[in-house]
Amino acid sequence: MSPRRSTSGGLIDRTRTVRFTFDGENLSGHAGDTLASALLANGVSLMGRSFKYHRPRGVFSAGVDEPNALVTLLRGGVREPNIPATQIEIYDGLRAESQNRFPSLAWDLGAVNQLGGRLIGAGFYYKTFMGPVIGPLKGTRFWMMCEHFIRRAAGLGRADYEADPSRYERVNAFCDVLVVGGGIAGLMAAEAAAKAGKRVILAEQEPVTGGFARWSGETNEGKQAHEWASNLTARLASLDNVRLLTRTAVWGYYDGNTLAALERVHDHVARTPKGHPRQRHWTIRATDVVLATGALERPIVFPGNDRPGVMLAGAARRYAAEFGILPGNRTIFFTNNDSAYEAAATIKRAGGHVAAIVDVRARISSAASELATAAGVSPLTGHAIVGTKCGKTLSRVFVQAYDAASGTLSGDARPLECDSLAVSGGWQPVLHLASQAGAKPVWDEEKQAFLPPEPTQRWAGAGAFLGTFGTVDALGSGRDAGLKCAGKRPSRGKLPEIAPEPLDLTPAPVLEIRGKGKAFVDFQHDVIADDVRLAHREGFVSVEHLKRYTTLGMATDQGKTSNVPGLAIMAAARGITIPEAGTTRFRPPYSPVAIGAMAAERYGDLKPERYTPIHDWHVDHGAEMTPAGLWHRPLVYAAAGETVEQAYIREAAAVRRSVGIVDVSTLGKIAVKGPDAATFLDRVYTNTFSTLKVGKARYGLMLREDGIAFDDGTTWRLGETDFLMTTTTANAGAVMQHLEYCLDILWPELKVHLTSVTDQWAGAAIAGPKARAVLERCVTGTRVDNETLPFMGIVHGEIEGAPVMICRLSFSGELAYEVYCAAGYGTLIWEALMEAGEPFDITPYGMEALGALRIEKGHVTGAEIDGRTTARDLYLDWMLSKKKPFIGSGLMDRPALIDKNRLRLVGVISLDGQKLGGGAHLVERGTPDEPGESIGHVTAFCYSPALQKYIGLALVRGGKARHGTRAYLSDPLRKRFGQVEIVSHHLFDPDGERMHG
Amino acid sequence: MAEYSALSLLKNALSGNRDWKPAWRKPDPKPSYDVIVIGGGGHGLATAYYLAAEHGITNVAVLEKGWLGSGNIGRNTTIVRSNYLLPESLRFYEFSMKLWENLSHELNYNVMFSQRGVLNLAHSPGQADAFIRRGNAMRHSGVDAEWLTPQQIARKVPGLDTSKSARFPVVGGLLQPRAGTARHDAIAWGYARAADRRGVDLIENCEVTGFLRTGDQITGVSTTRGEIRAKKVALAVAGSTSRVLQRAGIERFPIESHVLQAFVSEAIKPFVDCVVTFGAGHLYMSQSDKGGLVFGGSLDFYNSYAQRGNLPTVEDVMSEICAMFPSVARLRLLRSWGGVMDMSMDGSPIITRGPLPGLYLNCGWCYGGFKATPASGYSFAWTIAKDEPHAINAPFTLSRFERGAAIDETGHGPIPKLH
Amino acid sequence: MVERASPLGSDFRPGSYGDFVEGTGVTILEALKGSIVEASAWPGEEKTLAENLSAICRLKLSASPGSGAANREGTCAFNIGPGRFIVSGQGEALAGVIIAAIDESVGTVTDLSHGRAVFAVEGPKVEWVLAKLFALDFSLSAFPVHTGRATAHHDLFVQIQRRGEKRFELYVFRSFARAFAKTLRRASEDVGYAIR
Amino acid sequence: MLIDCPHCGPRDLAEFSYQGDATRTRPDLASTDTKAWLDYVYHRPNPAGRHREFWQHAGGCRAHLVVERDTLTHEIFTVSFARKTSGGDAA
Repeated sequence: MSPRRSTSGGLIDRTRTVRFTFDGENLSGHAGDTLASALLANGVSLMGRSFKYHRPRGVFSAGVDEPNALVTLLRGGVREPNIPATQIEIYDGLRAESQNRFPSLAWDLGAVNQLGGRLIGAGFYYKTFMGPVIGPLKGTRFWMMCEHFIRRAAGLGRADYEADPSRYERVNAFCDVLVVGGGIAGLMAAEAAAKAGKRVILAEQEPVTGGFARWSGETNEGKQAHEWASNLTARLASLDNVRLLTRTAVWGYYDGNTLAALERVHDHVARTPKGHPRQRHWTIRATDVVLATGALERPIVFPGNDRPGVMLAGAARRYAAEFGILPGNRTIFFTNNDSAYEAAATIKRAGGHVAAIVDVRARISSAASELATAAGVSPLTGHAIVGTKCGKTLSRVFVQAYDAASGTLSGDARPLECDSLAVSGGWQPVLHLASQAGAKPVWDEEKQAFLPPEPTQRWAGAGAFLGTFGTVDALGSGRDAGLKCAGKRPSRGKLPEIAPEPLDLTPAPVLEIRGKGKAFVDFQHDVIADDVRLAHREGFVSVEHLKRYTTLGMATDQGKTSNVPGLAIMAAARGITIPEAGTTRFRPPYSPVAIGAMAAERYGDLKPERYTPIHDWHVDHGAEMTPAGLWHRPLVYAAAGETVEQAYIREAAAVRRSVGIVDVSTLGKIAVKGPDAATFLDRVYTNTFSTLKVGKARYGLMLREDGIAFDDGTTWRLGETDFLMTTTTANAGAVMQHLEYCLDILWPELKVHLTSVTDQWAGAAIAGPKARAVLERCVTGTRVDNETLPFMGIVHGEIEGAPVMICRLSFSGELAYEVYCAAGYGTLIWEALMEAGEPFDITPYGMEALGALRIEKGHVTGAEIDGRTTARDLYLDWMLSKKKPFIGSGLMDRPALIDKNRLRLVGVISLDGQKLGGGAHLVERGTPDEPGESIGHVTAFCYSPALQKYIGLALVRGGKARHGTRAYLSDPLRKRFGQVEIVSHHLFDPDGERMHG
Repeated sequence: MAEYSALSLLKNALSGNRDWKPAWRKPDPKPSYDVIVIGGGGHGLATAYYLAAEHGITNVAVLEKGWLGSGNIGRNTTIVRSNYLLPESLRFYEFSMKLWENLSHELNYNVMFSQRGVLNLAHSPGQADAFIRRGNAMRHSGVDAEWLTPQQIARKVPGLDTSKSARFPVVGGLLQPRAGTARHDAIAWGYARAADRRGVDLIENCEVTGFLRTGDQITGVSTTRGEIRAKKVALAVAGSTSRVLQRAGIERFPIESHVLQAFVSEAIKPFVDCVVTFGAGHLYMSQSDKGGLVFGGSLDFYNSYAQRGNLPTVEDVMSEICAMFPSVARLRLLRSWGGVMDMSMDGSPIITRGPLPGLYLNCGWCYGGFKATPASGYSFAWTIAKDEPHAINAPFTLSRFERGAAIDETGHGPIPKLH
Repeated sequence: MVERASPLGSDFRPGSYGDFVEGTGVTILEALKGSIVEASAWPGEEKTLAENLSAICRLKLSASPGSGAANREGTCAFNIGPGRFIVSGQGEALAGVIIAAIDESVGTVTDLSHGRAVFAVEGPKVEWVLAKLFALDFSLSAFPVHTGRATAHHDLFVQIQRRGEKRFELYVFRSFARAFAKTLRRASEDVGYAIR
Repeated sequence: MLIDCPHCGPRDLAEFSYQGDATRTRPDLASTDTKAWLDYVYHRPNPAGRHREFWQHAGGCRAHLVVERDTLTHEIFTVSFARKTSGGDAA
């Protein structure tokens, strides 16, 4: 049916046809196909365009290392760019688009960049685009103009602005042994560990386990290798102590043997079932890890090595054996090692035609010769490919005699006809996770590969990861690694028999053939061998400089194919060995991971919402809610048609006139109990609490160790050894942590217990001249008159049968009480207070009115206690006890902290009847356009219903010394400039008569 | 040596790019110099450049343990800005900004400074007030700043969640239009090349193992490449400050080293045109010219010299960027890396003479060192050359803690991890 | 007695939700506790406190880390920190009884009866669902019946007691109850869940 | 990173809150020696290698711990309660 599909063979399900589109064209494949294999089957060889030169590219690999065939998936109405076609399982209705091309993949305007060639080699942009020194394009303007176009030419796929509709989730897993890689070695390791009773997780990035066994064509114990692997997998799956995860790439190896993995749960089906995640983020804490991550094939760098039709030999073999696809009608192999011979034999067996095997080595093993014979060719040894020719697809290659020892070419280049070329530059173990875990790979000259280092965390290697490339080794090392993790010795038990005998895959040390034309090292980023040499010429010789200067290895494939060849070329240029040239450190992730997957359950749910017990009442009564940390608090209860400003002025005025009620449940509340509680409070507060009488409350101030103000609040003495501390809403957590630190670390001898009771209590503050009258109407079990409940007194009673604790304290400056009850009665009590307040037109008020009332009184909050102000700056020095030391007393008197010219608290009054503005500055002189030097800033402002003016609090240089003077409010950001008077921060009722009345 | 220009590119292209010369020499160390700068990162290289260019001091060596630019200059999120609150910081960073604006010309090296704007999103009225305070402080110091409404922000940054239903709705944003990004490595390479051309010796793979002293006076260093004497020894090794000072016998110092991770997504076509920061958490993000979204968040919050972080921070950062840009959830993280930060006790740097005679110190850059590079080098060179601070670095002393004159932008106090 | 309000809003309604084609993976309910207290021992008094609590509540509680116990009346207790226990029970009077019974010389007791909301989660998939939210090993061998753990889900502190092979009780701060219900329900959707 | 809390057993890093250097000594409560206060509040050894530090198991048992950890490799050597006298009868 399709031009490239062989008539039989492969592990795809030929009975099931799957329809999909690529660039709008309707195509089909079979169940078990990847997008890459299905496209190949349909004769599509052009799958992408490269990053810089926009060169046409075909698929190069068959797996995670794919540099070229990146596509954008269109799914559920959103775009997902840059997905390797080799990693996409096709499903009915799949839609994919090629990218980085305009107007079409076959005909791309960006390909004009190829003409730039040598002009735009590595690092060219550092040397130009600086623009003129003078004139309208001076400075950075010329560059920014160029950048506009460069940015549009760069980038790969296009992303949407539409929200990703997917769901992601996290799973925390624990196991004794995590096996990474479900090839033969991984399966054997998992089995050995599982049999020893260990809890095992096995993670395989492909949809099916087996790895190399899926396309090796070997037999294990007389069975086809892939069958053997799936039988073993089935046995493992049946065990209770084994969890098998396919489509799961372990991408990060973090400290403490914590590994991160991505499971592509529903990417392979058309629709994610409702309630299920698209992808799952696994955090796996394993006692031991088996790294059985296999090896990746390296290319050989030679001119024209990037043409569509050129692919890795192992990939050609896999397409043939696993997907029943032939790389072309005439395939040439080019190699420095024996593995390409197996690939050639596989192609032949699958019905393909092997036109030639070009081998840089002068001599080859007898096993390789036999395979060549099986492939129907006699190998062209001592030769190299020095060029390719390509129309729409590859049409011929050029070969020349080559001496591997000296790296020299001789004789004439002659053409060989072909439509596909399969290349093998040897194999490199996948060491990324070991490197992430903190160890540095070691170069092995004999094997011409980096090998795993000594472990720095608890892992053991197995299979090709170790640099031993054969099924026998994989079986043995896999089993031993599993046993080792189970705390057992290596086994001498018989291993399954393998046929045929594995080859020795040691390559000749040839990774580049130098000739005319662009020879690609990093395909995706278009880094050519000459770029590496240019970097060398310009002194960018360290491997990190090379990477950064040329962008080698920085593409989406992260250098999986380009890393070693790039190093080899640099080492050759410098005349040193590869290990002397260095290796880069691998960093997470091993393969790209959806950002949403790592956000997991927090995608769409960043932070939990925190509600007071009275929340629903607020919402039901028209409150506009505002975030305060994680809390939601009423901003205002605006009546119909009211603005926020009108609403808060009405609310605040009601408090001054009659009575208002505000929800203060969010205040931090900490139970401080124990025989040393009073001593403890004396140390953490600047003022004294040991003298406080039971049944009374006191306002307290805390400093940091450096003498800067930290937090304030009232603390109530409920019993001799029982205090209830309140903190600001914002600092509740920080204060708790600070107190726990003090008790655990500074003063472990103190017998004090702390418990957060913020959520235990609902709180309502009743404020205004009629506040007492309201309480009198609803409180039973206690009197609330001035004698029973004086300022800062506490009483216990009941409202509607529910126990309440009432403290007479005031933030608003009015006669005011805080009524606390158990949270479950919060709404009940609130409603009872509302009812009791009805005759007085009791008014619920929100944060804005609360703010206005405190500004009128000059009470400070987080806007003034901003981490830079001292108690003196806020004129709270009366709270600094001279009789006892406290946290912060040691350093609070440093010279710069007592300087007269510090920013200190004042009040300001608008003289032009206009609003002030939080964050506006104050200047002594200036104009709206020339604002002059700032002498301070407004921390908070409001319209004061009591004073009938716009007023504010400010931190101003010199503070009190400026009382009675005038200044200008300067707010260039909001284009406001106007005169203000600086006054005391006690703007209203400075003597507190209302509060004590 | 050839000037870099479009013409030189063309000329060299015609000759097969075979005539390019090394960007800097690779000299062996001389026995002595007028000034040794320890640390071949951005700040050290800039210091050497300004010593030569501004003060005519060219008998200078920069000693680098690894390769030039191997520290934080090449491990940051490339943001350049001067949107600070406190007058001391504003003066310093705005001076730096002005140097940035002419840096490519000055160095004959395109550092790709792109003044695309930095936008700080505010998510509550209180935060808006704090940002406006800062913006107004900038305007009063002659620095550009604008306040944007949510509607203006939505137009400027498509894809950003500016909806009212967001967990922390955007209430406004502080924009510094002249701020932006630059190519991080280019700063190191540009300064290196320019310093080298003025005669400075840049010596790589040369680790300082100890200090030579006569009494208290520092007279040189011993290194893995031998002893080198100098009249003045200057330290610019942010990330390793405590380690190097320990070799000079200073055991305790107001610095902690912390690891900060940074992240880049796969390259996509232009997606966001300015730098955006998230105020309901800690996240900053921009798009590189190559197309990757470059972003970072908070420290890992523990002392570390490993250029490697852990997973909880990764997850926090990802959850915040998705909250900001819900479409980014679908994009893929390509790479993460870690840098070691010199976290100081008030979040501000130290650029000063001392703490020993003959020694000069430049450290404590926290997250903010990249944008500071030009001014840091400029003022440090000044301090070294004249033995007194330049006006812009005068407040950034070591003794400020003793006096209580911390320069604390965030107000977090002497808890380094919080700055 | 006055009736107390549940912190859970009207969204938390009985019914079956999520993908329950293959049965109900978990059942979620608000476990109504008349009393919840946190009891803390002074250093050296941990055993005495555990013994006292055992006597008062008719439990077999030890002071070892994470230990827990429950009785037939539904009174249960578990250790959440050095010398610290959560004790809960059906009756609203229990808190007062414990507070009165623990001598100051042994430790302190703080009433949290209204300060915590308790979710009971049970069913065949309970370990799977909870593993999505907490970095804890929920396997029976690592987390035996009756034992307790203090842990966190990002910003939420959660204290968990295993009440049966497939049943856990989760104590969260009351103000976060709705947020946690949302998170828990979301995590349960793929296995199907019921609210009772 | 996992920290083996002496009370709770090994728990994920995310449950812990770093509280800094554990080698500093706070001057006596009533000390007026400013130099000693400055040293306590501002100065750190900040070693590259073995580091003694405080962590609070904030998302767990709330106890403060002393952890010895290598700042170059993040390897943890020892974990113990900061407050020696607590830990229940199994500690």
